[in-house]
Amino acid sequence: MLVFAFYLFAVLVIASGAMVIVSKNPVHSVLWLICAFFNAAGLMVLVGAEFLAMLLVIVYVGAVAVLFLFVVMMLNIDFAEMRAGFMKNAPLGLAIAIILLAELVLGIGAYRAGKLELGTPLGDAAPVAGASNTENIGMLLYSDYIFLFEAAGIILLVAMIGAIVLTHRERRATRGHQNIAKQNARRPGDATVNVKPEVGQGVEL
Amino acid sequence: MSTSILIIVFAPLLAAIIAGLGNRKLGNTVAKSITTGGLFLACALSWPIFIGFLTGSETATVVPVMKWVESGAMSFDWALRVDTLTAVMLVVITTVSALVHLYSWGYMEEDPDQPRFFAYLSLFTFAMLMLVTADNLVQMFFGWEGVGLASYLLIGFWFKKPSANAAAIKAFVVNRVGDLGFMLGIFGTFLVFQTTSIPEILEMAPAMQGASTIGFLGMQFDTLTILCILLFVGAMGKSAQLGLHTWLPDAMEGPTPVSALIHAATMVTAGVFMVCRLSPMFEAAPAALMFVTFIGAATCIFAATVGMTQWDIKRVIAYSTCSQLGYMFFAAGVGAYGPAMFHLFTHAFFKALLFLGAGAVIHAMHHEQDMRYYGGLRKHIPLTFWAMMMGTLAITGVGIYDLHAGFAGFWSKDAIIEVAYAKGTGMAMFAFAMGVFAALLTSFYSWRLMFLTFWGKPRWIESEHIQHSVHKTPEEAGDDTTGGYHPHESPWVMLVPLGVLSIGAVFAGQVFAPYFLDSADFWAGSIAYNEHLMHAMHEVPHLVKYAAFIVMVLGFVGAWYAYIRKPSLPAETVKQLGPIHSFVYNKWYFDELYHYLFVVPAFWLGKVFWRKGDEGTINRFGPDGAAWVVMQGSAFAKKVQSGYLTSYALIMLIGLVAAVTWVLF
Amino acid sequence: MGGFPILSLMLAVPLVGAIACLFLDAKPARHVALAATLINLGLGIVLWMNFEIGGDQWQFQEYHELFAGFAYALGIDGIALMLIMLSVFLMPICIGASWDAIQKRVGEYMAAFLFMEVLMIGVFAAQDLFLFYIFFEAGLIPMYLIIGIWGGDNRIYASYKFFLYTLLGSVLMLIAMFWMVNQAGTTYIPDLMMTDFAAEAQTWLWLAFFASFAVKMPMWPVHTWLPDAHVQAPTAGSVILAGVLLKLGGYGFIRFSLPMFPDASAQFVWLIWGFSMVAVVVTSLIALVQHDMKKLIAYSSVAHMGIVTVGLFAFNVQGLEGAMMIMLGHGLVSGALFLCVGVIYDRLHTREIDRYGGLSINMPAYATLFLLFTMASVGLPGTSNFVGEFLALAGIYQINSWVAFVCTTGIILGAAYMLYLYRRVCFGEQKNADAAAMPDLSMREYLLLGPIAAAVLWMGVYPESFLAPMREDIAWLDQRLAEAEPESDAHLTMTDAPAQEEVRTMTGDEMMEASLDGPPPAPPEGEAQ
Amino acid sequence: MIGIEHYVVVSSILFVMGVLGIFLNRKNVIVILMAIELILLAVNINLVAFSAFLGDLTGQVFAMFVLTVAAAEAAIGLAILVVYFRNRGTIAVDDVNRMKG
Amino acid sequence: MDLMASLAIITPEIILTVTGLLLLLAAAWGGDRASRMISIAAAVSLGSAFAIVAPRVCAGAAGMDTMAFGDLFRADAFAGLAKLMIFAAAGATIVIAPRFFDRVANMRAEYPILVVFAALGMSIMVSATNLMTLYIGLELNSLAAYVLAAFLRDDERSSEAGLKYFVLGALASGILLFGMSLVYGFAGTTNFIGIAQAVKGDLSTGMLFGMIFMLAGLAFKISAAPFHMWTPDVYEGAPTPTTMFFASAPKVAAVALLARLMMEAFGTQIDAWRQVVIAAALLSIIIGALGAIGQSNVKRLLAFSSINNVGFILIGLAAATVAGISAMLVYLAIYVVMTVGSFVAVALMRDADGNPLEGISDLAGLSTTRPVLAAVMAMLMFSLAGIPPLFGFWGKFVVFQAVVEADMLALAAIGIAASVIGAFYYIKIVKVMYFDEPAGTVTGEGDTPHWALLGICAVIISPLGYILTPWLGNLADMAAASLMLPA
Repeated sequence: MLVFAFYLFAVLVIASGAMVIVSKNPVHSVLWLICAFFNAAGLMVLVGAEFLAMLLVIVYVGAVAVLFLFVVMMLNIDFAEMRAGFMKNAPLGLAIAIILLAELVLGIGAYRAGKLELGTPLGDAAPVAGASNTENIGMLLYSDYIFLFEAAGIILLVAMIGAIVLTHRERRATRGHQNIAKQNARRPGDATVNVKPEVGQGVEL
Repeated sequence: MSTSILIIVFAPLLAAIIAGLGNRKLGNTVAKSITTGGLFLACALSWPIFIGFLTGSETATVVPVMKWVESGAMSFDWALRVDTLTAVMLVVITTVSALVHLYSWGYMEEDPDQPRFFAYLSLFTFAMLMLVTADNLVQMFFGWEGVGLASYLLIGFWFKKPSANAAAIKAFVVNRVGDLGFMLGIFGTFLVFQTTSIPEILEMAPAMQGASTIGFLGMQFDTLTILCILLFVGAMGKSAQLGLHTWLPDAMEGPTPVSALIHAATMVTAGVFMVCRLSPMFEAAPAALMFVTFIGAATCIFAATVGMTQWDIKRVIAYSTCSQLGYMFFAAGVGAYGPAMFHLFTHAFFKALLFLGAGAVIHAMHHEQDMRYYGGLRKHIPLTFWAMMMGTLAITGVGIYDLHAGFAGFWSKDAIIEVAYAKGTGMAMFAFAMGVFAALLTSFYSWRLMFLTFWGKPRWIESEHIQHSVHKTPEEAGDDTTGGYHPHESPWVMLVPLGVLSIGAVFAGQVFAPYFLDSADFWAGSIAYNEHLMHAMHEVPHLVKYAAFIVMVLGFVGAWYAYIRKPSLPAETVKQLGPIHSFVYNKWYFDELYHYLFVVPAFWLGKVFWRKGDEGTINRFGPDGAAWVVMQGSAFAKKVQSGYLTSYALIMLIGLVAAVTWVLF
Repeated sequence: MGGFPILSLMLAVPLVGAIACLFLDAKPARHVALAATLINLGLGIVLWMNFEIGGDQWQFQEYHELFAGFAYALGIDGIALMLIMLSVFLMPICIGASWDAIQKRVGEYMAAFLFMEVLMIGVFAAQDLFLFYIFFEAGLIPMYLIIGIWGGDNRIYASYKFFLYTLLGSVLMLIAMFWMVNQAGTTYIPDLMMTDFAAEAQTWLWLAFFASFAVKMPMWPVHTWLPDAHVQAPTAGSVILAGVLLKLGGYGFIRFSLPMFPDASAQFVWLIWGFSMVAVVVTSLIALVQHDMKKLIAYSSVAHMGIVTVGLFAFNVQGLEGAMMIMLGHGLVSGALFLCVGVIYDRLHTREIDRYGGLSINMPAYATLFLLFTMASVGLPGTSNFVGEFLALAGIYQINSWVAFVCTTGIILGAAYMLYLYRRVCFGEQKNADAAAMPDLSMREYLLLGPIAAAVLWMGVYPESFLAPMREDIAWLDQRLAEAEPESDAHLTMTDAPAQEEVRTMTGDEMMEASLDGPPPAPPEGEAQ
Repeated sequence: MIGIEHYVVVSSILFVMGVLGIFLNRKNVIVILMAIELILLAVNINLVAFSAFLGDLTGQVFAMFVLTVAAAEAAIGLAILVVYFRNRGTIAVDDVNRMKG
Repeated sequence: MDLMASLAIITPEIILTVTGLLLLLAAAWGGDRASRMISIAAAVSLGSAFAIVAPRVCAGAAGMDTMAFGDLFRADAFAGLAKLMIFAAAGATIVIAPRFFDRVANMRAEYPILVVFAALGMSIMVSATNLMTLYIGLELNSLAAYVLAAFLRDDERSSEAGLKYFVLGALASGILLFGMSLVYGFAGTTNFIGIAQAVKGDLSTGMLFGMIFMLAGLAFKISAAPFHMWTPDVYEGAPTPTTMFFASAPKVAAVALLARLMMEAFGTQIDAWRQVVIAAALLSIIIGALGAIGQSNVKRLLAFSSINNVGFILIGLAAATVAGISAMLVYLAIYVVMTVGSFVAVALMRDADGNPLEGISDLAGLSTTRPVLAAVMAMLMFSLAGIPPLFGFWGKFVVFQAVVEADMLALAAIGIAASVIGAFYYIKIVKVMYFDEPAGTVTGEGDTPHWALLGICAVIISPLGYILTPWLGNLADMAAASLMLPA
């Protein structure tokens, strides 16, 4: 079952990933990206990292992917004009990428199941038995890695500043000239007139 | 003596410096007076020294002047050495030089650059004196080059004439070829003897005879032989011996007094002097002596043949000089240094006389030098004629052996011919044969010169030089082949030197023969005096003794027949001999040979090395090539920097994959 | 001199002058520059006067430890003294030569020259390896600017070539220096000169130094920057380039390559000889066909430097002293020749030989001096170059007659191209009306050429003044090289049992030679006189 | 049994695909940004898998930081893209080459 | 672990953070009008951070006392020296920024704040002893840098620069991260010292991959070839103060980080990475030199120059000795001064209206129109080319000395020979300024801060700079010694 689930998620994440980069329509790409994230989250659940899996879904799907979608829409690109196809030296690129992949897979030795020798952790960050994954991460994050946690906050701040600095524009001329005072000062009597029209004669304005 | 020798040597230098630096500011008369005065002073001081050696009251002396160079074992100083050999040269140099200075007052009268001319003459004299007083080989080389410089300057004195400039450079460069040998000889001598001091070398040399070999240019030679040959190459250059003679005839571009002084009496004999100076060393190198003999004899005959065909009066005398130098060398080659020096001595007088006489003729003929336009000058310039006659009699060696009477050349030349015969080796006999034959030719060309110049009908009208001054074309003149021109006898300043030299030409042999030829005491060890050979010289058969006389008469008769009796003969002969004549007339094509062998290839090679070598290869593949490669690289780098994100990413990936691959394997 | 830091003073005077010049107008700048160089000349004379011949090897030493193995170490021996004298002698002449010729950016020009002087003196006086390198390399900047700013039409190409060529040469040397310092544990040149490096290491160290010095020298085939640089440089730039900068290569050989790597020097002797022989013959031939006066003289410099290198690598006293004398003599003579070119260039603004002719008529004094320098360049005895060439060639002859023979042909070719030049410039008809109207030397030009002429003759007639200070140092060097000396090709042998007189004429090496090839010679004792 | 090798292979493939997405693309810069997200996803899979198989939570903490930064990066990236679009009116990859050489 | 002790150690970072946040508030309130005050405050905060770090560097801080937050952060002398350079360069950026933005757009208050945060990120980077810290620091710096590059949002070139920088930077950090994930997996820890323990003995292939990927990712940051491709475009497009910042501070940070990573974490596997570093170094030198030759834009040329210089820095790293690291730091310090000087000089290139100029041809004949500027520029160029007696020579000197001491003669010879190609374009600038006819376009005046900065740089790179060498050498030695090298 676990094996099946792994292969399912693995194949789906890879397929979705492939679709992200080959889709002609960026909107489709975003959607495939979301699909890839979901499946990756599934893979994480399989190894017992529920917190990360959920985080992935929430942050990526809920925020990042939507942001992408938003921008794609906002930029209002004429998709018909988008040039399809690959760059000129695609074969070279493809070959290089395949070599890299082969080297990664063969070189690391990942093709030999069970032969990979991982390092030995110091043990100070080992999950506490009995506590949930989320709990464990929380313990670690707010004690040992508090410094990094705070620094990550600064990163988000900087990203915020950056996004605002770059895209925010002061409106020099606001569209509607709303005058609150004028609105407030307006009385029903100024705007409405009660008339009693005679039957059959209509109204004279 | 030490004071007088210092004055003798340095008075000309001082005069040269004053006249040269003062130049036009000093004025002609002052410059001329200083230089001429200096020379007469030197001359006056030289004769007592010479006479002192004649009488035996003087002995060899070395006067140190100043330190020059000391470098490790190599050390040589400025010093003046006076011995018999030097004393002989001193009188020759100072006397001829003083007379030439005097003569030049008249000859150069109209030249605007007289101070310069006199300064050069004095400078030359100084250098020549340094040469003959040298106590070491390097100082000799100093003088050697110094006279070369002066010769260069004087040949090119009329520097506006392209031919003079060319001749000057030729003289210098050809001499430098000889100097190459001389320098290598000095280096080799130093290598072997660890000294450049002449007396020390001469002291050590005899013991080395045949006992040592040395490597040179990858081959092994007998030490003294190779050293002597190298040194002799220097002598060949300076003394215009066959192979390196080509500069001497061209040197006649210089003013005639220069030719008399430098290219007849003094500088060109420096080679002979050097061989004599180093005679103990040469004596220890028999193979080298054979070489000297051969070159001397070959030059002797070669120059004489060419001399027979030339039309330029100075060139005839120049080839004659060349030929006479050949005599001196083969004399030295057979071991007869006394006769060689004696011929040098007498030759200085009569050849200077001939040159100065020729100068007087040229002066009279408005700088026409071609004998074909002379003729009949005997009556117009009688004093010059008589002086020339004395010179001719001297050079042709007129004299009767049994009467013990004759002109200067008779004594010295006959001695050389005899001594060659007396030596008796194969090479000496060759030299003897050549010497006799050359004597015939000498007589012929000398009389040819006399007849063409002083006898016959005047042929002046055809000379461009003279036409120019009479403004008459040959047609207008008709029978008056003089062109209406009246040659004038030269002024007394020119005639006095002629007179003095005539005296020398007549009597020098007669007076000094006993000393030069037969007196070992006179030489006092300054040359290798071979008593045995000198004795044998007097014992040669009578026929040998008269051989020179006989051929002289034959030559005279031949010249008389061809140029007086039947003037059409030469042209016919020339026609018959066609190729041979043009071969000889064109100086055996030496100039052409050298031109195409050295000059043309040198310029061609220079161009090739420059355009094809430096620019075409070194620059092209070196700096410019590197620059090109860098520029190509730069262009490539620009191209790679395409601005496309995707290609940047691709290159990063390629870098990553390359790094991984490299580390993996 | 006690402990007076005269060398530092000699560095400081032009440095101060240079900085002052940067801020001055043309006229005061000229005067300041002249004053600074003259003061330095005076200091140089004081230096020479106080140099104790036969005293310590290193004199006027100053030593201040700086940092990181760097020391401000100055000190000179006789060799350095002579080259410093050459520099300080030529500098006022350079300033004088630029007096009227340079009209733009005079202050900077003078400053550049004064900087050059600082650096040149520094190179010769430095006793710390890296201090030497800094001075050696820094000379690039002012010279680059001198050629590039005040040079001729094609100055940019020439300045680039000069800069990059020489830079490439010297950076390799730097690597070698690091290794040496690492190995020997000192940067002090006198100590390094006595360090025996391993034979294999010497090989590449020597090559690295060679790369630098060969370019500076310049040796064939890395000489092609020189003609361009000379042609384009202003007159004074050429003077200093030919006069002193080329000597840095020779100085490098004599100070570094030879004493520090004697074995490698012997090993590469054929490389040097080969290049030198080619240089002498080929560049002389090239000089023969030049149309540009400066180019001709530049090529002649290459040929002369070829003789310097064979002299240096002759491994004997004569060769070394000869090489030094040529360097000094050539410094004066080629400098003077460039000045001579400058004199007429200032008047006619062309260096084409064909545009001149017959200058002896209207410029007799010029022609006379030009002749003197021509003859000195040709190596006429009695002039400076003769002494050097004679000794150098005599030196090389003792080692190899082929090399001596080929290099001696240089005296023929040298005569040919120099006289050919002289003939075309000073002799012949006056072809060009402008050239014919040129006035003779001015007083300023007399003052420039006169002292050089005097020095050339002095050096030729009484070279002892110059040889004496160097004698001990060269003897020391000769001693140092003795073991590495390559075998002579003279093979002087005695075929018969030699008499004692002959044996004593042989040098030590020949003795060995003789003892190997022939019967044993009698002992030489008691025979030397 | 599913081992760490499987995860590494999956993440490697995803990584290479992400890289490919960057340079095999001339359509649209946004897709490039998405490809970068794929790379980060691959990294996260790696980190989490290693963390699980090592029995060490550091990897998961690391993955969390990566996630955070990825979000920030996406924000900045899209902001720059918007700015660029405003200036040029296009986000085609091939048009991004005003500066080159 | 004592939190207070840790906080004390990171005081400089705290100062920067707090100022950054406060200034952000100030910016929100004051808007762009407050930018001048904010600039000054940012510079002051960088100055005070500098002042706090300086004594630690001088004292040669090393060892366990410098550790903060367990194994995450270390404020040793090595980090300190790098921080000094970073803060100085960031300060210089803030000093010259207002004048630049005055001409092309409004000076915006966020600019100095972003610079401060970028400096904070770099400060964290150089102190990182853990992969996570490394990553966080790097990204903090990078994200700020992307924004700084695209800061001229109405300028096509600036936004293109930002875009390129961002995309390639993200790719690089992806590669880096992937490497880190592998390293983590095969070491079992993200701590440098732990990694060093794990890689003792044989290096597993996975670890090797991780190492190379990390190397590649960091090579991007220091723009070492072949990961340099972004550099010219970004340097050209980014606003000049930003370019100056990019050319100086992040290089220092990334180089320091790389050195620490390679020496502390992979110090036992020198042979495995040295080849790659050497290749990158030589490639950088050559590509930097070749690329620079054909340029007509000064900023682009300086970009290639920075690539070229990185090559020399990496040569110091390739020596992989304490002396090599020390030499590298010395080179970096001198390089920062030269770079800042060069860009200040570029910033001073303005036409009569005060608009910035960037073309090399605009420099023609500068020596006659603006002699002082030309002279300083010429000095900078000769110094960059490494010609003595200018101070730039010293940098090359120590680096090559170290390499030769490490017995890597071939590398030294090739490297130094390639430096000659580099000299070609430096002297080209001198040529344009001194030999060409004046173009007369550069006429505008600079302001006092520019001239002051330029003056300081000029004095340092002049031969007077050698006075600093004992001091600088000593600091660098102590800094290099403070690295915890695996036994």
